[in-house]
Amino acid sequence: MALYERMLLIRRMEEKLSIDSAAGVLPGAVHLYIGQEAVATGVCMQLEAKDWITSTHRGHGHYLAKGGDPNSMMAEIWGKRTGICKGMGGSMHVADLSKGILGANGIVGAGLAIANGAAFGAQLRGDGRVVVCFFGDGASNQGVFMECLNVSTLWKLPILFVCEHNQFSEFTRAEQVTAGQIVDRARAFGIHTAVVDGNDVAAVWQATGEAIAVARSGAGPCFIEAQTYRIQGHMEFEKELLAGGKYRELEEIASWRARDPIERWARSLLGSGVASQGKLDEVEARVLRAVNDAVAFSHASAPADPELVFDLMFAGQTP
Amino acid sequence: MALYERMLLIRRMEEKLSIDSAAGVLPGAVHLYIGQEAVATGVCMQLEAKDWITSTHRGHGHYLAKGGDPNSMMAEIWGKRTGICKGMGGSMHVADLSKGILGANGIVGAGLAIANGAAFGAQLRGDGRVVVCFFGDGASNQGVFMECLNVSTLWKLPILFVCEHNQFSEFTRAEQVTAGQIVDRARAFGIHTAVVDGNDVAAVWQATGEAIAVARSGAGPCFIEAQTYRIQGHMEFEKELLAGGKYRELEEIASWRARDPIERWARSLLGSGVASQGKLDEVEARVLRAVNDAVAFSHASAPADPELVFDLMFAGQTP
Amino acid sequence: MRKRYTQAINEALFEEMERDPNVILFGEDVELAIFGDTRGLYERFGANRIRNTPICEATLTGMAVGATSAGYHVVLHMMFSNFLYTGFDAIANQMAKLRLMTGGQLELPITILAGYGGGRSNAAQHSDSPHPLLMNLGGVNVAMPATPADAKGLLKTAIRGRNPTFFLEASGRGGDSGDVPEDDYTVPFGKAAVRREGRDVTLIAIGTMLKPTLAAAKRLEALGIDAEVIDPRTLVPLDEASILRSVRKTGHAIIVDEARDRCSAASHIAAIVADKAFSALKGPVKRVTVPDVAMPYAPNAEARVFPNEEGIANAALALLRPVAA
Amino acid sequence: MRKRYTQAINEALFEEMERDPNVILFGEDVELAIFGDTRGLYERFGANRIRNTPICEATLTGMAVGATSAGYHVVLHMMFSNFLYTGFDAIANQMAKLRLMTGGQLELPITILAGYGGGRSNAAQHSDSPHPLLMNLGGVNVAMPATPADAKGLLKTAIRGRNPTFFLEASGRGGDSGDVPEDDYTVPFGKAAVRREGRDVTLIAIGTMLKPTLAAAKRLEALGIDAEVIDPRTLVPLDEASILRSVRKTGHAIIVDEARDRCSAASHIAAIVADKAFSALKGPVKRVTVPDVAMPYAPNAEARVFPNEEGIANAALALLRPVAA
Ligand SMILES: Cc1ncc(C[n+]2csc(CCOP(=O)(O)OP(=O)(O)O)c2C)c(N)n1
Ligand SMILES: Cc1ncc(C[n+]2csc(CCOP(=O)(O)OP(=O)(O)O)c2C)c(N)n1
Ligand SMILES: [Mg+2]
Ligand SMILES: [Mg+2]
Repeated sequence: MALYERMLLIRRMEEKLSIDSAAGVLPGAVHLYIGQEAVATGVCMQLEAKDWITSTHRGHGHYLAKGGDPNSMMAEIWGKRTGICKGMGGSMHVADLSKGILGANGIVGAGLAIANGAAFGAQLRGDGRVVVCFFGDGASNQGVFMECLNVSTLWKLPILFVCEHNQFSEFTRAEQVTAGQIVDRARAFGIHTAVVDGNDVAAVWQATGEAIAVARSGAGPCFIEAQTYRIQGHMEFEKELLAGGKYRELEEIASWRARDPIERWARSLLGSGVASQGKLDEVEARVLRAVNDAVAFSHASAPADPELVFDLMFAGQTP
Repeated sequence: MALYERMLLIRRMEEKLSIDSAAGVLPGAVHLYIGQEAVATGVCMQLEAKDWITSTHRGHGHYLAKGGDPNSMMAEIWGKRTGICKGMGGSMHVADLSKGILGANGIVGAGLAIANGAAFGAQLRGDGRVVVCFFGDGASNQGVFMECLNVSTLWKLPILFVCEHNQFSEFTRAEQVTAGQIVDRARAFGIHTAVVDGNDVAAVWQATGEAIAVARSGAGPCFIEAQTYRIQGHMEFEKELLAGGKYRELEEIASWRARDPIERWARSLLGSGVASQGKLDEVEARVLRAVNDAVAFSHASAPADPELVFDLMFAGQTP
Repeated sequence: MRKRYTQAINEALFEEMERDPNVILFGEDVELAIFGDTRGLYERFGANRIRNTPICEATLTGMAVGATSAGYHVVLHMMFSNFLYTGFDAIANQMAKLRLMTGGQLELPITILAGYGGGRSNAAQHSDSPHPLLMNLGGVNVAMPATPADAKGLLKTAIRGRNPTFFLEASGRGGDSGDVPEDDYTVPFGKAAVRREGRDVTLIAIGTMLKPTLAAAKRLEALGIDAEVIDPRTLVPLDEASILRSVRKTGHAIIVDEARDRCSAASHIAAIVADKAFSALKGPVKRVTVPDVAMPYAPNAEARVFPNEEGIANAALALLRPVAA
Repeated sequence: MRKRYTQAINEALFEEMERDPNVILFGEDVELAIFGDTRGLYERFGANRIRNTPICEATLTGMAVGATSAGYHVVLHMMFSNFLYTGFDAIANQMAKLRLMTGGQLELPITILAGYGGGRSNAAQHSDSPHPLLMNLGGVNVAMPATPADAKGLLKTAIRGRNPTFFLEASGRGGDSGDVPEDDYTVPFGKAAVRREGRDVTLIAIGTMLKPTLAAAKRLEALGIDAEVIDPRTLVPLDEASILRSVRKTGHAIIVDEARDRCSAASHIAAIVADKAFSALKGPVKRVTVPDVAMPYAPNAEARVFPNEEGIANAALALLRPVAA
């Protein structure tokens, strides 16, 4: 049930963002995670509060899955001073260090090296932390991926690389830009690897449990490739931007919608008798309340404080 | 015999450079190839004049093996205007485009992407050219290595990656910085790979022949890992620089000296009756003449023309 | 005819690729161009000459260098300027240096397209104006067209040229339109445009800054200040002569630059003016730039640090009417 | 006591790592330091705190960012400045921006060491002076000590500080010696040193340029010109006040910088002077810099483009004795 609620929260928050983005009322661009919720949720529900994650430009799901506050996220995307980054980062940069969310990142692949460094820090500290690095199939083509596999293998870092293979880098299909199987690149380093159905939250959860155990034991890095699909476009707005340019068939999207991770998990919960429809409806209601609260919170918040720009650049120093 | 003469030329040229470097009469630092001659020679003797190579900071061997002129190389290292780069590049940057030597490079790993681009250009031109990219075990830890494996596999580029595993990145042993087998990183892309004894010129020659056939046929990139050893230090001067810091045992060096690729090939030539000692002595004499000529040529040449700096930065434009 | 900025770029690419079969273009998502500038090229020129690449900027910039060996003019699309940093080695250590280092053997006919600048809440990692860094490299040209006509003409010059050139597109302002000549024209490098003649002060506006600067000039006119507006168009090579000529006439210079202030193009032009037009100066040389911070996301915070019409006009007023200001 | 420049750096590292167990250092070949600056640290502090890394600069700079999350002050040794470019994303897009972007959540106590500059026939790929690029990033400090005493004191300040700092070492001049105090001292950021007092002209010398500038000042003295020599010591933060104070006194400024001229630190300081000390200026603001070329290998060609004592003295002569010069 916790998995379900977390996935649903991500979904409903983003559906709201999708509407607001289409209405043109959000300041910047948003990249939605709709369809991939099982990955962030299945992974993060295996983590302890002390563990760290790094995220991508598509980071709302990771943030919420790791326990980030919906209000502060929504306010951040609205550019408000109550935002988790005080309105300075925006959608692509949500971070909450107090929750171990080291940050989303606008640079594809940047999170890999940051996670690797965090894992090195965690290892030196010896506090049993594990670091999870989320990245996309597109990011797997950045050289830092191999560099980090190399360093983390050599140093036996407590890190789990989670590659979310959602079939696309922007508007380009994975086949066109990603040779072979991504998991083979990790296998070349002889580390623990797994390939899972990323739309099956239980499978993700299970595989993550095994991997985290390895990473936490000091045996070194692990790698999971989660096969999933980006239901929304690369970014909201893309239809206007691409001027009608089409890069995927509606049937394909429909076929993946049929494998929706949230409905699938709902069916499984209902089928196994773990939850009743009534319970699921309760969750739905709670989630919608949370979304509405987040929106209300954002609307009620004051815009970012522009003068903070000068205070926040440096610690104790003006730019 | 051609293999022998080429290897010997590289060796004798560099022995001279070693002496001059120790004497402090060369302008910059030199990184010698002594001990690795079989790799460059075995590979380049399989290439056609039209083929291209990219090289490293340790590039004298590649340059001479691909047919670069000894005089112009020596003059370059002496900083003379008759140098192959007019004295503007120096030891780490010898290049002769007319011979297909796209250039040595002071940046570890930079040659990989340049070679990849050259291979793309060659493929588009459709002129049957193959590009060989020489790089070190240390360079294999740069992310561009994986990036280039990916792109060249996807695009079936006519490129042969030759990793010269000489056991060290500067003063650090490969085990400390290179996880697993480098060849496995290439295998992850499903391309043609081979591991050879890099001190056995015949084996290198043989493996290269097979790989080049694959690359030239349009089947895509190939990879060879040549196991060898850097007999000299990382760079001449290193003893002074390291202030006595020791990173390898004399016995180890001695054990590799015993596997010297040139002596080994000489023995093989003598053993198989292909050459007599007299013939080898003739080669030796010819090579020594070439070295002496190169030195004489350099000494007789005028220093670089400083004003050229302003002419050479751009084509038809002043800086 | 009036055309949008990206449309002008698109036309230049079409025409130059039509003209010269040795022009090839690659980059991430260039088939379905997100900026619109490469739209339709794939359909016209096919997969050999237009190619979507994986995300691997370090390799892409290096490949651009390598592919020139085969005699191609490489047009590399880097999308946002901030992604130049990921591929910065082949820019700073290779492209900018190899011609000299090979004694002139290597020609590097490369054009790199990248969007720059803020103003659209893209946040710091998608809003940099990288021209000062590129200018300092020494070996690359930098073009920053402010109008559709210049975009087309400068891009053609870049592609017909034999040297590495960064062609920086105003990414937040792709929609701006302007007249574009119908004939096959080029705009030379190193020739500034006088966008407005004036006697009282020289406003030097770089790229995106032309629009607010012209607006400021209009505002100043109403206040009886006659500003001359100079658009350098290319920063490398830089048309020092035109800038100096204007400053010698007006005695005052203000440089407007969307880069962060420290070591900006504005700094450099100010330094040139203070060196070579010193005796003509009637007052300090001023810069209107972005303060030395990362671009914030929230629109009001971004507006706070972004140079605008009012700020430019105020700078001129403070210079020319010190008492009133 | 007199010490060599690298020795002073080495001492600072020893003392700071001794003082604070949260200081860690990594980089390529830091165990057997090629520059000598990290010598002995591995033996003293062991493999956890001193670590040789693979060659992968893009990851190293990113790891520096990440490791700070665990509360460490990371000292990252990047060897030659030219290798910063290979790791430039995490410098320009992460280190310089993430504090603001996370609303101040992320602290980035990072010190990056790198050797810079030419003069030793290392050729263009090992001779860059990258401070102008770093200065333009906005979010990183830049220290360029000219003397062993400052090297030690500034490095201590960097390591005790909470912000990313580039500590640029004069790589071609490691052997220069100077007096280094015995006590545990620090040198503050943003405080220039007046290396020589004078009335006639202000020479602002950056890093390696101090030595030839002082020599030039001596030469000028013999000719009756009394030069003041200012060493900014850190470029971010920059001690504008000291520079302006001096220029207001002398009325003349010449900035000497080993960077390429365009958008150099010299440009920037010239721009500041032309803005804020304009009314005190008696003549143009001059720059003595490296022309906008890649550093050539051959010693005579390198000497041709390298700022030297004579060039500096001549610049001052031309400024102060226009008729004689
Ligand atoms: C270094 C860099 N290059 C390019 C981009 C532009 N870009 C943003 S998202 C994206 C595709 C990323 O694909 P993937 O890693 O699979 O993540 P997904 O969007 O599918 O979640 C690209 C190319 C970027 N942000 N950073
Ligand atoms: C990008 C970059 N990082 C670091 C260096 C410094 N460096 C020069 S050679 C070298 C080691 C290279 O090792 P390898 O690739 O195995 O080549 P080898 O020297 O053994 O021939 C290093 C680290 C460099 N030149 N470029
Ligand atoms: Mg993807
Ligand atoms: Mg090696």
